[in-house]
Amino acid sequence: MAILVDNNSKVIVQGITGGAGRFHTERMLQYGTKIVAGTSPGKGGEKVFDVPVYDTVEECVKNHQADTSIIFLPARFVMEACVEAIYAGIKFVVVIPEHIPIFDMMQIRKEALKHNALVIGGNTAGIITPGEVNLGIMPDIAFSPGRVGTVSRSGSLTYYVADTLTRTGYGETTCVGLGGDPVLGTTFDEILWLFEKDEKTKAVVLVGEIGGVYEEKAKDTISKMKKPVIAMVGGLYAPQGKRMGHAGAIVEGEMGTAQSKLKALEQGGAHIAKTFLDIPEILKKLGI
Amino acid sequence: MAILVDNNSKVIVQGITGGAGRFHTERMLQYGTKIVAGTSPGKGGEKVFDVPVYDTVEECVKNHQADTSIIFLPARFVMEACVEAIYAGIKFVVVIPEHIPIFDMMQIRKEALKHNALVIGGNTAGIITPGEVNLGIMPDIAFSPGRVGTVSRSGSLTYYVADTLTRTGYGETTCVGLGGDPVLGTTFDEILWLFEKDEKTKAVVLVGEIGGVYEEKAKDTISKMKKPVIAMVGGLYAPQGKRMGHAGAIVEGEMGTAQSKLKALEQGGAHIAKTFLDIPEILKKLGI
Amino acid sequence: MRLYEYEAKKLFSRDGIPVPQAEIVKSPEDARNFAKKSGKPVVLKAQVLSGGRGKAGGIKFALNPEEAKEKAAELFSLKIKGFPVEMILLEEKVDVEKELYVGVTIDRLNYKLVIIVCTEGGMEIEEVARKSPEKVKKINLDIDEKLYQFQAQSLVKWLGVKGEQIRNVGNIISSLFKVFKSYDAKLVEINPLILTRKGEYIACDARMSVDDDALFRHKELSEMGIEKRHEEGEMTQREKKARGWEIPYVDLDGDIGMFPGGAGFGIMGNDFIHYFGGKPANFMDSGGGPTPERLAQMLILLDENPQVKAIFGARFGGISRCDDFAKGVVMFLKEHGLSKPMVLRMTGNMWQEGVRIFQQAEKENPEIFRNIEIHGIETPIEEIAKRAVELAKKM
Amino acid sequence: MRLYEYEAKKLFSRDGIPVPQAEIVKSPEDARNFAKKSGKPVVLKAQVLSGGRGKAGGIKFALNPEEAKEKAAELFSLKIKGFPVEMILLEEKVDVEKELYVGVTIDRLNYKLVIIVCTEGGMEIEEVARKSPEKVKKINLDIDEKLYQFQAQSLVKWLGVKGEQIRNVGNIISSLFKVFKSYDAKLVEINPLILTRKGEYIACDARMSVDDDALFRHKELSEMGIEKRHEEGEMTQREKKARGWEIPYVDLDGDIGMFPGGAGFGIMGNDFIHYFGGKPANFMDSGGGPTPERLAQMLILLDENPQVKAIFGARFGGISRCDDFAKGVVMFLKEHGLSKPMVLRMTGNMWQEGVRIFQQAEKENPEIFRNIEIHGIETPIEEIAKRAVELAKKM
Repeated sequence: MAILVDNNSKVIVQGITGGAGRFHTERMLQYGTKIVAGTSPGKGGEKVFDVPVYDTVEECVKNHQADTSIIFLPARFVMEACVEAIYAGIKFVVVIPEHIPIFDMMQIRKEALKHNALVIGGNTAGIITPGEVNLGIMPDIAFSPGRVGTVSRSGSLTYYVADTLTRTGYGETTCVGLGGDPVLGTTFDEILWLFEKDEKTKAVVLVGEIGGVYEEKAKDTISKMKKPVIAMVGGLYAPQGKRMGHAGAIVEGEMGTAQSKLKALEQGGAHIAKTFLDIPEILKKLGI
Repeated sequence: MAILVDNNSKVIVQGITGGAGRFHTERMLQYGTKIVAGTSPGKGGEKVFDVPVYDTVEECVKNHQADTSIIFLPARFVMEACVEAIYAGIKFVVVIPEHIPIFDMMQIRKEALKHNALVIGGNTAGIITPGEVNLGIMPDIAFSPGRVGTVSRSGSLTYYVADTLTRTGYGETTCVGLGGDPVLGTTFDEILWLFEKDEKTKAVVLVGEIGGVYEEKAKDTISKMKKPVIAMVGGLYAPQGKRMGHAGAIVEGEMGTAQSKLKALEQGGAHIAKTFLDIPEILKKLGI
Repeated sequence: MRLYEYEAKKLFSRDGIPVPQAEIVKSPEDARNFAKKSGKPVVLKAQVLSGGRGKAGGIKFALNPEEAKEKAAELFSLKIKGFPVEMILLEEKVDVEKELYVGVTIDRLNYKLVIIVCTEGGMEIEEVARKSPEKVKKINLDIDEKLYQFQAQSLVKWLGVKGEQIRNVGNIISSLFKVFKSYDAKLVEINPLILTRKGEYIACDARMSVDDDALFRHKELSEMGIEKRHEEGEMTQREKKARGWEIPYVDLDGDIGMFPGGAGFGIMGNDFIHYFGGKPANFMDSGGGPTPERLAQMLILLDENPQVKAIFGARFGGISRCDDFAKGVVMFLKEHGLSKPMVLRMTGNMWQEGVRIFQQAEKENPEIFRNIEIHGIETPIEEIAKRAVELAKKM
Repeated sequence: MRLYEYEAKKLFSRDGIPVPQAEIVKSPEDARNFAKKSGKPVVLKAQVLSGGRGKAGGIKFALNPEEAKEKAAELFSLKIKGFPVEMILLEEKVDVEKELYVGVTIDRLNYKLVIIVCTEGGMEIEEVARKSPEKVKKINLDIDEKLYQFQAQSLVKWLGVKGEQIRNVGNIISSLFKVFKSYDAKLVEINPLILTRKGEYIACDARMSVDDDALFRHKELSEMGIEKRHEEGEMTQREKKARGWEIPYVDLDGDIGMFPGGAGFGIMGNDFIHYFGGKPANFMDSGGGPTPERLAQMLILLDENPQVKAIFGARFGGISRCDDFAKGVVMFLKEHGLSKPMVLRMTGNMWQEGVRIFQQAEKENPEIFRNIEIHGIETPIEEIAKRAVELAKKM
């Protein structure tokens, strides 16, 4: 068991003929990810590592029953690509590129909700269900199949958490990178809730960091969960970041500081880890 | 019983301080229509025939539990006024002005559907439930309480039908003017269905005319109705009107001619009247 | 309200749709100059608002400047559906590899905007759509919905466009949709959208209608000289006179003058006259709430028409009041008299006042009411129509 | 990315928002001329991108041209958060009857656009909102939702604006929302929106931030000279050098040089150093997939910093590959050598290749690896951080 992706996922790569698309397609295939097709408008008919290339997502879905997509395209093309996937019936999209315009991300979010799809990113390292599917740019070495789910905004922090869980024998069910952009396709809540419902996941590690508001938003979800959540937040010693003017302060209040995030997560009932090494300690105490 | 409006309707007049608004407010009040308030931005606090004026519809709803609105404003202000009413919770809006831009009507239709409201017009003579409420510009003299519902795109044809029903003793439950503009807030279907569900209405007279597509659309509804529908269509001898280019012809096909309308209505099961005087004859034959 | 082809192309081109090299000319000499400057074969297209331009001989080709001048002169002497040709659009001739169709319009039935493409362009697209619906594909959008590029491109791919051109033609569709939305259009069409032998796509004809009722918010159109305009063919003297008074009026070939109230009844009344064996001499609409002056003008049009043998009048006072109606009729009678019999029915808002005005006027000038029968709500309108047919036959 | 006040006002004004008579001046003499031409008392506002301009003395008033010149000279000699004042916005002084606040921003939590008004303008609006939330009202809209005029007007009415001005101020809000949407803004604010003694409303200050990531689709901004720009205060020499190399870098006051991989870990690593009793000398981010050249530059910045006593390096190869990482480090070591001890952890994508590159280089030049400890996945990153703190303390 896993969340969002497993070895039944039929994956397409949008932008498969580009440099990054090609490079990571090979890596993901090597991991065992079932990449059934790729898209590149105008290049339909070509092949990349034996994966057939189409002009449109619609054709990938029609010919290969694709249900999952990963996007390797310049930021300015991501909104179109993502909505194309959603309209074609893809239910899960991973947006690797960073610097997606905020309005575009909001449009994506709206279409995703409307069509009951889920988009992670932009600026995510992707998602991995160890031993089954690696969808993104995460290094295989950090991960091993196991019983803890992880969710983080940062790719590098995802690696360090998995590295720790792997080294201490817990392993991971699925590791989800939400992405580092200011407005994200999916927030902690939705992923936490999927982990809550996933049989194999015994606990969830949430890694947050200074800036943004999504950690604070997770508070209520955590308080409703039965499974333990271990939370770690980076940036306690970082100088205060910039705010989005007065209006931003009115809308977001005191949210965004590491303190505010830690406080919210703790109030929600999360167990706080200061370092990665605290995580297995806490898991042990929880009897997991 | 009646449809859409009766003597419990709490009506507001949007544009009550204008010439037409003022004139018809007086007429409607004289008929017994419960006009609880009016709007005119910037003139809140004034009174028109003892009816209190507000700046916004919101205030009318808050202070007078208004549920119905009639609009007497220049065409260019209608979309805003109509959506304002819908957002404020008004469930039935009568749009008297003509020449509402088509895009505006489509926006109104969308908001109305979304908020479960009904808008008739633009370019309608209004709606009347004889003996209870006259909402619009229809002449009282044509109408009397009774047992036949009428729905028409044309004001003058509504009068002649009612005149005939009144003279022959049938009288009317409610007479609805859909309006003469090319794109309307409400089509025949919705009104027919309301009549079908209205206890007091024993039969419905539908009057159509050359141009547009709404008569053809009514076919399926008529075929599903248990109550008899008597249909009359004007324009059999009118020279063929203009079409909206090739694309219009693709979308609307052969619709729009009096022949096409009569055919569709007859196929739906309507009884066809050639003149107004045919209507009471048909009613008599139907045993109504 | 339809735009001239050259106006539509200007708007299309502003939003990035490729159109042929072109110029509007108003004289044969200018046509020659354009052809000379261009150095290529040219197309001459009469700029008229009515349809059927091709069939009327409104499009010509010329291989050289002299021929261009000649053909232009021919066009300038042409009338298309009664309109003289005053402007010609000269364009460089395009080598045609393939012709497609792209259009955007409104689906009133479903309250949607519709983008339509067809694999066969350059012809009567509605015929193609009827006979071979599989050659047509549509996308429906809500009024405030976006057209995504991928949606446009999926239409383009369906059309069979290949490779790099998918994006370009997708952009043409997106631009066309943008034009449609920007100007409150009812219709925009590129027919044909040409694939040239060089492999480029170019809009060879352009059709565009905008919503008259939304013109108030498009100053940019009036700045281009696009104002409310008339699309009808050559008008009769009477129709021109009516237009001068802003009265919607059309001459027909019967003998009963129609003096109706209300657009809806105007249409139905015409049917009634036919039902009862008569033929109307005209269509007319008073507009909502006409003034006495306008009503008098309407009667002048009928009285002066030698075809008219009798007049059928009807007024059901709604937004138009019966008192104003009576005032208008009396004003006309006093100033002009009426040379033909007229039967009227008047009821509705302010009918008592209307009756009073007629009675007063008749008391003062009984002679001007000699030929006139006035009825009220007690007489069915059908009886009035029959009476009018009768009166006309008697004459 | 923040715009200068005068740029924001230009955009606001284009969309119909009233702003004071104004001019940008670059010399005291020009300030005098503006005041002379205007003949009225003027306000002088330093144009800087950082906040706290008022507190820093960046706003001055002048009653006459000579005073304007004087005050301008004062402003031009000022530095605000390290930035010299190079432009002054001169405006005619407005007589204030009342100050309001109007703003539009993004609610990331709920994925909404938010229009905010407040009955008290001209001050720190977030303070007002915190202490007196009843003075603030908001409307939330979806990204592709319309702002209806009646919605804007209902906010205006709520603000207490009366009569004819309801429509005008409603239009100001609609225009502000349009500006927000047109330029992919993250924030637009009018604070204060002034009601003048004459009864007119005018935008006296303007604040606007746009989404850097959407600049590519706003040629109209770059045509106004609005390009990606820096908002930070005065930079250290090293920060300037880093900026030249396009490396995000900030000097801190500790002694451990941070050579991290990944933005997330950059932040967390800083906390770790603190947890273990050390203090970082800097923040740094490599960006996604740095080249060996960039990695070498990052090390140059740390090596040349006399504050740095030891270097803490971490690379978890994801989109950044370990082989490139190793190449960059070796390139630096060969060309510059390293004057400080460094402890590194390297694992992730292509780690085997990375290890091989280090081994090969050490075999060829063992002396350059003298001060360097390289660990792999077997050592927890916390141990590396502790070791870095230890090394720094030893120095």
